Amino acid sequence: MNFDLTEERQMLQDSLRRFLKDRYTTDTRNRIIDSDTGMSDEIWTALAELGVIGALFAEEQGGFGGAGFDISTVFEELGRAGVVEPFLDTAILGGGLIAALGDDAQKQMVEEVIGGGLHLAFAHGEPTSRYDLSRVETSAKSDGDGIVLNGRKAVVVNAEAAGRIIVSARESGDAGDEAGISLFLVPAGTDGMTLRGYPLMSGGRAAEVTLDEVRLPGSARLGAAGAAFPAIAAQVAAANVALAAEAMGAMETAVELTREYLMTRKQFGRPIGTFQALAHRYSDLLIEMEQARSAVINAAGHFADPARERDRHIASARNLIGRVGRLVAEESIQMHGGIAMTQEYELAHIAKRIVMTDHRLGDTDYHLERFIDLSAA
Amino acid sequence: MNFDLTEERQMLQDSLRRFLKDRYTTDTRNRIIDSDTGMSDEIWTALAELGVIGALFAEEQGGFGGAGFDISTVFEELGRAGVVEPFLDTAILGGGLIAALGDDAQKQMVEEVIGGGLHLAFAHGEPTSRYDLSRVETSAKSDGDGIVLNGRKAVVVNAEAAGRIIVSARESGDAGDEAGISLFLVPAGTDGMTLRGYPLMSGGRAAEVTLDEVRLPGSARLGAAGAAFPAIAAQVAAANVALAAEAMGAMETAVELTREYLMTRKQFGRPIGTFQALAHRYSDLLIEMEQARSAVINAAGHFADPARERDRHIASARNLIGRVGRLVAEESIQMHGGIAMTQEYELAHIAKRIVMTDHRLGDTDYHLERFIDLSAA
Amino acid sequence: MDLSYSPEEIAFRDEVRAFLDEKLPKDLAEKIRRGGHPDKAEQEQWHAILNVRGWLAPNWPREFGGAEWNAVQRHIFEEECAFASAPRIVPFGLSMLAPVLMKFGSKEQCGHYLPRILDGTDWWCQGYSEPGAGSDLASLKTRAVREGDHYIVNGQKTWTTLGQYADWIFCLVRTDPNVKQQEGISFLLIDMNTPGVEVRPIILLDGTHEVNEVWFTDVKVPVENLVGEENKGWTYAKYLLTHERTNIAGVGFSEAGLASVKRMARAEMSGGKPLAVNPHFAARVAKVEIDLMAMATTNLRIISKAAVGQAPGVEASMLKVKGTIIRQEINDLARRAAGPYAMPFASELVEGDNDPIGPDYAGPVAAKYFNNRKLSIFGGSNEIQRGIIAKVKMGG
Amino acid sequence: MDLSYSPEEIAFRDEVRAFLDEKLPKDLAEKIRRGGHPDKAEQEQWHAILNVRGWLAPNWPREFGGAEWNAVQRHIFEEECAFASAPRIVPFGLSMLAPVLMKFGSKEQCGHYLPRILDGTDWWCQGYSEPGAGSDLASLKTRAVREGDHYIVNGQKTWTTLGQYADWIFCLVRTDPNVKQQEGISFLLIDMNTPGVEVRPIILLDGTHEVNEVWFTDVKVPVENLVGEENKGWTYAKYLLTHERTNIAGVGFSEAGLASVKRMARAEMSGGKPLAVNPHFAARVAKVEIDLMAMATTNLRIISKAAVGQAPGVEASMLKVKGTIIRQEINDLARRAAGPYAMPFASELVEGDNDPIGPDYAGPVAAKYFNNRKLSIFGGSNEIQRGIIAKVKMGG
Repeated sequence: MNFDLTEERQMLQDSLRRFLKDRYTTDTRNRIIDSDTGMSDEIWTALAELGVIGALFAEEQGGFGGAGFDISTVFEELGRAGVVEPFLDTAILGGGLIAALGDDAQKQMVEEVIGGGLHLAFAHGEPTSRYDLSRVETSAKSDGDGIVLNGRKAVVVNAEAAGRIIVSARESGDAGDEAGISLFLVPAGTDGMTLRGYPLMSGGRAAEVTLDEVRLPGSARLGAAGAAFPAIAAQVAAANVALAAEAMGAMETAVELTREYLMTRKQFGRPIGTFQALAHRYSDLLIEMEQARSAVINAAGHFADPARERDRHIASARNLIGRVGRLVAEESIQMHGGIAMTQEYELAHIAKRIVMTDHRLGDTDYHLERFIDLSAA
Repeated sequence: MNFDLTEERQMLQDSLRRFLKDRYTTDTRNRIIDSDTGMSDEIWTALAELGVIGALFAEEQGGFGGAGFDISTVFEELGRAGVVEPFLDTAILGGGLIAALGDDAQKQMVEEVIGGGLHLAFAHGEPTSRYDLSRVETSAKSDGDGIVLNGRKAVVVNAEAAGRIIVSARESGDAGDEAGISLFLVPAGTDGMTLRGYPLMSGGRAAEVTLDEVRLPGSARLGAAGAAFPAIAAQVAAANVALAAEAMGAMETAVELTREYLMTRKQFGRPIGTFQALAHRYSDLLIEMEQARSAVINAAGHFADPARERDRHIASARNLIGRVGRLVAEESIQMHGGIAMTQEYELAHIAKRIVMTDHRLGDTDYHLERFIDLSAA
Repeated sequence: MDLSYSPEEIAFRDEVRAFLDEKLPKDLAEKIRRGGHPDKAEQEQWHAILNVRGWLAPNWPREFGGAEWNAVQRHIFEEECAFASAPRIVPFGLSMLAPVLMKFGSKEQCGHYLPRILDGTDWWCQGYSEPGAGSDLASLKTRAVREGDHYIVNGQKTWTTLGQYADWIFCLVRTDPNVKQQEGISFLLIDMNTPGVEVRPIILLDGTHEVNEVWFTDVKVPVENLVGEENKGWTYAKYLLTHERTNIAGVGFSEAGLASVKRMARAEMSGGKPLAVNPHFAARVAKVEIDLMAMATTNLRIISKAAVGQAPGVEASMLKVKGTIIRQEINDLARRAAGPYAMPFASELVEGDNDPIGPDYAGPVAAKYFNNRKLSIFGGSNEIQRGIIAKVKMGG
Repeated sequence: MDLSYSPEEIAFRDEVRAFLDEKLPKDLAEKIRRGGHPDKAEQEQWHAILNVRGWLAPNWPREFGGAEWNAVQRHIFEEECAFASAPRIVPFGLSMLAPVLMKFGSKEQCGHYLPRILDGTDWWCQGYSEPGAGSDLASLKTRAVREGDHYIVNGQKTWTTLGQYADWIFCLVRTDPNVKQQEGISFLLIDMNTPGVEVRPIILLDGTHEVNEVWFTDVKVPVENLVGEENKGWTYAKYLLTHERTNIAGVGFSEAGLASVKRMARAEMSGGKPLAVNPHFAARVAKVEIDLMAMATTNLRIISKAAVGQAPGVEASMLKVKGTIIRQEINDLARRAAGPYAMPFASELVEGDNDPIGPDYAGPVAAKYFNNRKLSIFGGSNEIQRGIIAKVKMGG
């Protein structure tokens, strides 16, 4: 039993924390959010150089990490600073799927991703699929040597910036079947694919993606026909470790901002943190933060387990992080009062990052149901 | 719209509250609980004379009340004093079922009940029926002019004292069917009926009732064969109004004891109620008490509505009372500290009354499910 | 006990319904229903419609042009307006300043300002809060120094709702710094067009501009703009806080919000079935509905006391706390119900005429969830309310 | 990071399991599993079995006959004992008095008392709390006045757990009433057979007799029974409170309790299906299981620090609060799961050999629910713990 980070991860954590503290200030970040692209190429490049993306891939994939604790270490720091750049989408989901399923030619792209030169997006969710990973109605039909895609993809994060969009589509079976789903690499600007982009509540951008008779060569398929689901589930598991860690990092910031506020802000002549009701509620936040930290450790530590055990720990972590996250976000705002309601205050963004995590890859209740299902004997 | 009690009910409430305050002290009540019968005949008779039982029956039944607000008024006061005498079982359930279904001869017993001279019990639940009202496996088979009962009844409150036990048994259909259930009046001491009595956690007594070839005349049946369910549902609805009101009354006592304790008990040199954390939690109890009071008013006020609407409001009230009751019981104990853990302190009994209400005629989750089902379009 | 409305009350409700059905502009109601905010012109249009009917000032006496409704009637009106997705009435002139003027203002002040509030000539905002004061309202620092027949005002107010639209602001200002906090405060009416008044927007975390900072730099205010006596302003402010808290529980908003959550849950599919029948979601909805059913009755209990003249005291604080908890819980349910489509930041889309992204109900839910965190902070935070409740109820 | 036990730790766990399997009396384990309380003889029997193996005093140094386990080993032992339904080790002599004697007692005191604790000659109880003191421990009033080579003790202690079995009591007494509260307190060992010592039972709300009042009337205590220096008792008491809180989180108890809830839920039928698949009940179970999985890891994190010598500080307070919340929630789930059969008051049946009423698991659940409300009250209430956490963590 050992709960210390390895030396390498500790160094990565330290350098990442230092870089973001210096360079990713509230002002900078808010300007990035307001920009047309919703992200900063400069930050992206600098973080890629720091090894943030490489840490998310295993050595055999061209990186130097890829384990659960690599993912959690990186995303905790991204969360702490409220980073809006789409590392989840380009690296964990996009790059991860290519690394898992791609042929040698396709895997070249992973190198580009690690170097910071290529953005990806994973177009999987559909307007009525909600959080159900197997509900794919977008169709892929063979047409001679090629493939024709038709369908709609919902809230595809980072779609506008992506050089390639990885589109899931059904080659056989019914909506809801795990079998029959394939992935296709669709280059940006391909005829028939239209994007309607928009900003997101907690920063960054997404798009509604419409696929209308999109013609692709057979070489656009990632892996074997109809067999993509296990890889999707595995990368979504990785993404859920990342989301849990990211939310936990953001929660650390929320609690720390609250601590500072409680100690400096005075009302009725004394720091408001000395009022017992607030002090006790602050203590509850700290207690729950330890729970959140342990939940992330469990998810990361069981990431290499067999799928069922892996997913049970991940569902557990996302449910706990969802519950504690809501508590931390709401209590932090409440204990701050009005100041936390203003866009320019750091907590406003951090609280949005925490709460809106609940809308990616399953909310608190979804993960509770997953946990119940996966726990059943 | 009018939220005042009628003059008659106000008088009943006042006299009942005064009587119980004077005569039903903690010591008296704890001696009653420790007694062999688990109740006081003297108190029973005195309360009957005060009109407590008559208030639970309509005029055409020989009483002078019977409306939802009569039930809630009486049981709120019984709850406030932590009364353990079985008014619910003898009057609401037992007497109510006879009044609803009995023929003229059987209805004579209602008069006896109102006068305080007859105890009844309702033997309905079975070892595996939990809170399901229609799950009756006890069988009633015709045998010539008579009827033979076989089965087991679980946690039959007041069975030992009852002159008649009203036993539900199935004449047709499967366990779980509403149709096919009949009620039978079984005199105490009938051959084949054995009782294993025991005290209850929150005072009073119950028994496991075994029916082994119990032979009854056909005249022992209450109402038409196999058609008792609607009357059972109606009296259970009345009992649920009573339970909600009783728990609410007990909660009032818990909160009032807590108030007194917070104001008199000193720690670190000042009344503990002046510590802000406790003050705020006490405020939350008061807020939830208003919710509880309103929930009881809603249940009582909709008692005469059509069954579905009646039951929806009742399920709503029992769910809310269950949630708030647990909060009030646990917080009251916690804010008192050790003293509340001792049997001789009033709150100990009151807290048990509140919490154990959750085990009669459906717990908090059962009533939530009922509410969801009854709310579905 | 009788939980139903009287025949007269039912008739009144029907009258309100018919009026809303006929007079509330359909496109405006649709905008509100979809979570949009009325702009200034829309707000003034709705005020004017109500004023024509004599219903703009429900709590004013008839002599000033009010409806003089009792508490039950006001409640019915508010509930029906919420259900019909009418814009809220902007309360600053009508429900906040006006009662203070009627009680403490001069005859001239009443005669001048009240009609202009009713007919929409003057849009008022409130200058109470200051940076650094928070719940400790009486620690305010904005100074008004008498010089001849003027006060010279310097200082800063904050959280001034819709101050960007306002013509006038009523302010608490410090006129005597040498006495106890509460004793040196006066109640002053200030024309926003006076030189030295500056309004700076505060953008809230959901991107909306509804509150402002208002800065005063050597602002000259005629002494006749003082309400009541100098240094008695705290009394007037407290009167306002305790006597004019209408619709504290927000029952109508919660009921409308819950109905909307249920509609969403019937439309959203989860695991091949409507979200409405998912037991975990259904349990969340049922619990808040049960809480709301109880609170609605608590509200009516207090209102029916108020209707016969018993002023709600600490009950108002209880309703504030529970009411905001329930509203915020409903906002949270709406956010959950929308699923991934809660993610788009759609405020400009809701305001404009663009097609919504995803189902039309999803656009505003996240913004509303974040925006309504204010409910438990502004207007006397829930912590302040809990303190009041404990203090009053513990007696001692 | 590595969440699994080392090979050595796994070997140790297997050794503990084998021992429990062989040596823990089956009927005693069954009694504990069914919610019963061991009587004095049973408790002493189990202590003796452990002592033979050298495992009765996990945290004592070997020189005194202890096992000298590190924090991880202690945790493994406690967890396995909980799963095997072993009686708890009575901590008063072994984990509370002994460390104080070793640190502050004289050589003679160690030589005399420690072997008698191990071999069961002396059963110790604790005399800290007093009526009226509650969480304000230092306000104690029991007086000890020096007269020659004796102290004369007068006063009253309360909440003395298992005092009815005890031969000796270690007490905090006031030896100097004229200094600040904490400074006039001494730590005294008192023979319960001394004239003037009276034990009065306190019956708890679930009908159990586990705590007592202990009254002292002119009790003569030899001065050599003073531990350490006069008036330094508060220091020793604090040492005890901060250094000897083992098994604070109660992870093993919670895990065993949750497993029991799940067994009940598979056996209980609700609406024709096992309660275990009822979505509302399943959600309650899942939430507490998720909380427990996280807390178990928090516990191991703190233990693994303690194993390398970092004393847990405020983390112990956090574990106390969360640990009791989780245990009480599990007690509540057990109560719910039992349905109507939670109602019988069955304590005498559990203790004796009578057939249970209803399923055998149902008998003790309500009593346990009520009894374990104490978890968040005794041993430093959760309110006290929250205060400690805030004070330490807010720094400043």
